[in-house]
Amino acid sequence: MNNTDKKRLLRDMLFSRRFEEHCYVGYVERKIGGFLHLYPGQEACAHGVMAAAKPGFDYVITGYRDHVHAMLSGADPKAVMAELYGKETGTCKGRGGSMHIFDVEHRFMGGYALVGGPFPLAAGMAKAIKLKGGEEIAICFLGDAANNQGSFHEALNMASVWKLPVLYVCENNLYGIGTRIDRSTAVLDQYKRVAGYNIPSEQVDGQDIEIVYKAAQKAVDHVRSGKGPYFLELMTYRYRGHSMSDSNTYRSKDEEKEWIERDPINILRERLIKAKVLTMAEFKAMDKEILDEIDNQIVPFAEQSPEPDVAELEKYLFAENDPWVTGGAQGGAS
Amino acid sequence: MNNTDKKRLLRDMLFSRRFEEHCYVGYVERKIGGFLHLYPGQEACAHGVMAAAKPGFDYVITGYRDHVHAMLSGADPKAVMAELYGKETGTCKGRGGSMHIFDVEHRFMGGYALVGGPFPLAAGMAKAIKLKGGEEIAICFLGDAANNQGSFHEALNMASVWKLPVLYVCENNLYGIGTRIDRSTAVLDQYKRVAGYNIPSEQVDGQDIEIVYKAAQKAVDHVRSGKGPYFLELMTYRYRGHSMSDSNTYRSKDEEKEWIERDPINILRERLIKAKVLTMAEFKAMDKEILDEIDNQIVPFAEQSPEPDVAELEKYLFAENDPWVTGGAQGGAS
Amino acid sequence: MAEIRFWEAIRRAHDEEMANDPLVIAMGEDIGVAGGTYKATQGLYDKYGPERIIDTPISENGYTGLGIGASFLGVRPIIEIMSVNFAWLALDQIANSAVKVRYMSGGQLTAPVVIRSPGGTAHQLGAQHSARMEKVFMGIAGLRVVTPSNPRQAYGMLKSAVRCNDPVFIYEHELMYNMKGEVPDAEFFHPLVGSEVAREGKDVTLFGYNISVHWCLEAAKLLADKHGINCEVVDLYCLSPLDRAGIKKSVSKTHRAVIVEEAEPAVGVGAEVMAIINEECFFELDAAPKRVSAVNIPIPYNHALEKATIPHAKDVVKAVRAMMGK
Amino acid sequence: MAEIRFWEAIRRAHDEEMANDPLVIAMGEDIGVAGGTYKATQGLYDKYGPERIIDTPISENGYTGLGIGASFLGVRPIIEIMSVNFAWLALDQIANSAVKVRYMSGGQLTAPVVIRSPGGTAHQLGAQHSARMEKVFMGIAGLRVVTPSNPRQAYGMLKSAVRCNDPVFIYEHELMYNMKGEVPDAEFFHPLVGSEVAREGKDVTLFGYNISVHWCLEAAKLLADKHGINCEVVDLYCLSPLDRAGIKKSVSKTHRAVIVEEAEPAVGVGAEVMAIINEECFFELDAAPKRVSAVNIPIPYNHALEKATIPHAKDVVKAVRAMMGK
Ligand SMILES: Cc1ncc(C[n+]2csc(CCOP(=O)(O)OP(=O)(O)O)c2C)c(N)n1
Ligand SMILES: Cc1ncc(C[n+]2csc(CCOP(=O)(O)OP(=O)(O)O)c2C)c(N)n1
Ligand SMILES: [Mg+2]
Ligand SMILES: [Mg+2]
Repeated sequence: MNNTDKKRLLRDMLFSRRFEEHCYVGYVERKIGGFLHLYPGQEACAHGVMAAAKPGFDYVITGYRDHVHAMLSGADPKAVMAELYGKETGTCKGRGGSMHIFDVEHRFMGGYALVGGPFPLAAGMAKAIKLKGGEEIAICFLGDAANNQGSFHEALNMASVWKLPVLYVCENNLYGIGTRIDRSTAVLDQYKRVAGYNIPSEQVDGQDIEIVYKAAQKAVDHVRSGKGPYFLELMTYRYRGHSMSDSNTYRSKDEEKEWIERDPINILRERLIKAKVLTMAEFKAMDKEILDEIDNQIVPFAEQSPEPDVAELEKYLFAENDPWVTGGAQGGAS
Repeated sequence: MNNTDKKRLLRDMLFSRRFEEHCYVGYVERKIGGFLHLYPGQEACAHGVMAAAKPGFDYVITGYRDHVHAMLSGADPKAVMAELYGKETGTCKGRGGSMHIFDVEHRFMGGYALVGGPFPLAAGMAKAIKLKGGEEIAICFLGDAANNQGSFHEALNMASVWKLPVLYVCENNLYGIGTRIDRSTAVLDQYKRVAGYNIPSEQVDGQDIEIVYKAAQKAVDHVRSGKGPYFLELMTYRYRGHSMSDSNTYRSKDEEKEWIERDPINILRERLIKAKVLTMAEFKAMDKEILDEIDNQIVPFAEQSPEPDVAELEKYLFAENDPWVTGGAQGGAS
Repeated sequence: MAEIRFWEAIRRAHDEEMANDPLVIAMGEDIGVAGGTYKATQGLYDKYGPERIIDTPISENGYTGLGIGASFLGVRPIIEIMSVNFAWLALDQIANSAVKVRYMSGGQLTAPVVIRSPGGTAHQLGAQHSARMEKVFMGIAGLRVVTPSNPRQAYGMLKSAVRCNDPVFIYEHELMYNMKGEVPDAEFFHPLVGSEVAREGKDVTLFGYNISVHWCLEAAKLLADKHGINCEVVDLYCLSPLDRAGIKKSVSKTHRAVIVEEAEPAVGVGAEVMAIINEECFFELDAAPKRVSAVNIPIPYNHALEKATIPHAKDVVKAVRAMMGK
Repeated sequence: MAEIRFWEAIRRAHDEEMANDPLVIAMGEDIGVAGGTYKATQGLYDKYGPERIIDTPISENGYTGLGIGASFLGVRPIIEIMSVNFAWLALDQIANSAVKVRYMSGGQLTAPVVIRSPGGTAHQLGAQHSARMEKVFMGIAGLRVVTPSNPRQAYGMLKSAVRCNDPVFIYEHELMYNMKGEVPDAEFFHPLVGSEVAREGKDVTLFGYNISVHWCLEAAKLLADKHGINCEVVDLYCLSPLDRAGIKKSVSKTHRAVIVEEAEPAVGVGAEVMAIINEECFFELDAAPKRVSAVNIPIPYNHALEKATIPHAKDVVKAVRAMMGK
């Protein structure tokens, strides 16, 4: 990574931070509904991994905390925001909502709300890649607590037996909602759990994007070169409650403070300032530009976009005019 | 174990072998229906472990290959055979069948036909033991292929987090029906997989009952002393097809021969003969006695027992006359 | 008699039953330290400790199975599945273990577990968090399925369910936890079978359960006030086994039936109640029974679409007016 | 036109579709080296190799989810669940992923998977191996559910299901794999919607599906021969969406309906067909519709008990005679 790359990464992380902060506001203003899970604190994880991958080429899948992952794959922030506002211009035409952003054109294969659901789906995408003979890989981002789901075990075993090109990224933020990892999980280091599947793995600091990037490069290379799955654990922290409905009373202020001191944006910014690649003034200008874009383009787009048409309520249940439903071209002769 | 013990174990294993061989005959004669999974070849596993446990005191649970485990817990062979014949005198009054032997009085908590189902049930029994403050342990016998089920992962993690008194015994016979372990499982040594749950484990030869017994003693001690779960892997082999409907074409004759050479009954018999604790004539007498019992007591009991009464078809769906269904003693006042 | 909220009623039942019997435990995700997503166990972790108020890992089939196994030895677990959508993962242990052990053991073993879970369409929770799964549970032979429509039922049914020797599934509604209602101060146990006439009437019977009872009551009021139609509302608080006698009695009186369900119509409560009416009192009917159900799609996120998917009192009014020709 | 067995018909459909499209794959426990429990993929492992005929670990939810994920990228997996009883474990991925992605992605993503599985009561397989789960699948919005009653349907439906862009569940019967029937030599595709009149009649309609079609036909013959009652038999080979028009048409002709199902009655096919009749042609009815269903218990092992639990042609005869007063 050269300095231009680093500056871009910094700007991108800041964008994600500000985007999510606006979501918070939109939710409080009741323009966004449902469950809303925000990403501040964890930016270096998705940004670092996606910098090492090929966004829009590689297939990405994740859970409900998905806005940033979608945008990093190539989803238009305006369409993501419009989705949160439930609009017809949203990524999913207002049908999905925060937990279900999809942008299949950019190979962002969705946010899923059942914890653990994406583990086998990702392995399946990797199976398809292998069958078709492509260079793509599948990347699955999930949390630490998701690893206690049976689907983790089943999917990782299959991925390993069949040597599927899938990278599992565990964003270990130490909590599953209000339950701290040591209260739910026998082995705290998640990268050690995959020994049971014969999958190579590594654990690194998830707050320092350069470290994440380097580890992710190794991981992506491994998977893309046909050596099978890889498991990358990133140690991180979410600043807000699990979702907007979480009172966040189960963590100590000290713990929160300790992590905020290792803020991924600050770490990179300070490093770039120290290296004289960036000035504080430049950073502030960057921030202003981002806020401008959000306030004057992204949010107005979402606000002003039309609502879906209730007449189209049943439109996406089944494929339209699928000839095979009625027995194919010849109409079910027999 | 003194020599008397060893002779008893030999006799017991031989009894199980002969019992299962009769089941084969009963099935071919269409007196036994359903799916029938036989145990020959694996006797040292259940016999060795149960010799180290407290049958009738410890809670035992397993899969569909359950006749021998039930009898080792204390179930009357006549009642087991009657169950296979579908009779009212069967362990489950003819309602269960081969895959579902239960003898709750002797704390044999059932055979279950969904692969992996007993993993969490066993942990739950251990939770109950812990809550009630008993000295019992829960023992769960399952196969190697069952370990790929998500329930394995979920149950072992919980058992470890909550330090539950449960012993998992994996009877690794190298196959799940017709699929050899290396075609379904990323890590062949099952005892290594439990590292992901921080559970102590060991793998030993499952054909030599003295080895099994020693390993099981260590395992049982660990669990009974309150140190939490333990995982014991026993390397073994089933001689017949998976069930009576299995053609058994997926294994080589060489492989079968190799294992039959290490027959658990022969190993112990030869050792006892060599040590002059037993003569071949004594062994033959033992066998005759067993066959006599099966042919002249057990099978006739099953054959001559009455069928269940069709009028009692719905009897065991719900608890009878449960006052709480109608709102308790006071009849749902409010 | 105090007015308390739905969640407080459930919490009180937990508390009383746990105080009464040391083998009553509660388990589920975030029910302990965090107090429960809908506060059903608030404060009980401090009172009863981690051995009895158990925060589980995210392992729905696993912890449900664990609770069932514990119940084999006489423990009485109250298992919370945080949202019924996650119960899809736990169905194996419910349908294959809990409800079958009594029968297949010839009556030797029983699984006296209670499984509670909220479902329904709430505030734009989207396709994967808006399941209405009552029909799935009703189809499982050996499972008792009840669903409270008010705090009194919620309290009394949970208490009976804990003591009952059969597995019981209690279907709650995400939107109802803050609803207030009177609950007697004295301990009581609500039946796990039967139905309740929530409003007397003579022209047509509206069958509801859980949240749809409230839509029925609202519709009944409108129909009485504006259209001179006098509806009886029957609260089917027990979904399995359904109260055949209660259904027959009301339809034999009103000769007309509308069943109101939050779920999609296929193989649901509406269909089953219609089948029971056909079997029990077909010739009492003066009109074809109707069901008012959700549109047959996954629940959309957008608020207007979500609203259009689920029935409301006005849809009940429309159905009744069409039936009565008014 | 050759007479072949049910399993051979399924095998032929697999073979043709796999030959036609390299992205068609099959997966399931023991379907490869061992050739499939019911031989549906016999010989195909050697022909198409391990990348396309995939022996899976015992991980039902996992491999079903894996198949669904593969289908996102255009692969067309035919997933065999060895016995429908094990499908309880896979419902999460079916109900939460496969059927919802199209809707919640606003039409961007689709999961064209086929899931096949045998269910029903066979030869004393006991409580955990005798599930009849059609009702569970029918309740899942977005899932097409079909169920062949003969080799011709089994062949043609699997072929259409593979090519159809929606997820399709095919419910087969453990007892029917050896049944023989005519299948055209030329390739054909059977509709995944509709119903079929398996026997014309005028006095009463017997609705069956899968194995119960055969009970209906047997009963119809007995009723015609011995009691002078002329039954129409309608084969509901598509369980979701049910053929409302076909149901209406037949009942409007015969004015009487008996629905025959192997499952317990609650929230099942019988209830749903009755509801449709009530909604579509209530005033055409000359008698209360009836359902002939299983006893509401887990299936007992003992042969006589098992037999007493499941309906037979004689039960259909009894129901029809009672209805006709003959
Ligand atoms: C199957 C299932 N069970 C439970 C939940 C409720 N739930 C949503 S997120 C969550 C915690 C997940 O924690 P983790 O995997 O660590 O991800 P994080 O939210 O920390 O990013 C839980 C329990 C769910 N959505 N799905
Ligand atoms: C959930 C489930 N999936 C699949 C099956 C079918 N099945 C029965 S036994 C078996 C193999 C199990 O192998 P293993 O656990 O090694 O035990 P073994 O039979 O070798 O003793 C399979 C796939 C089942 N009964 N339950
Ligand atoms: Mg987390
Ligand atoms: Mg095995």
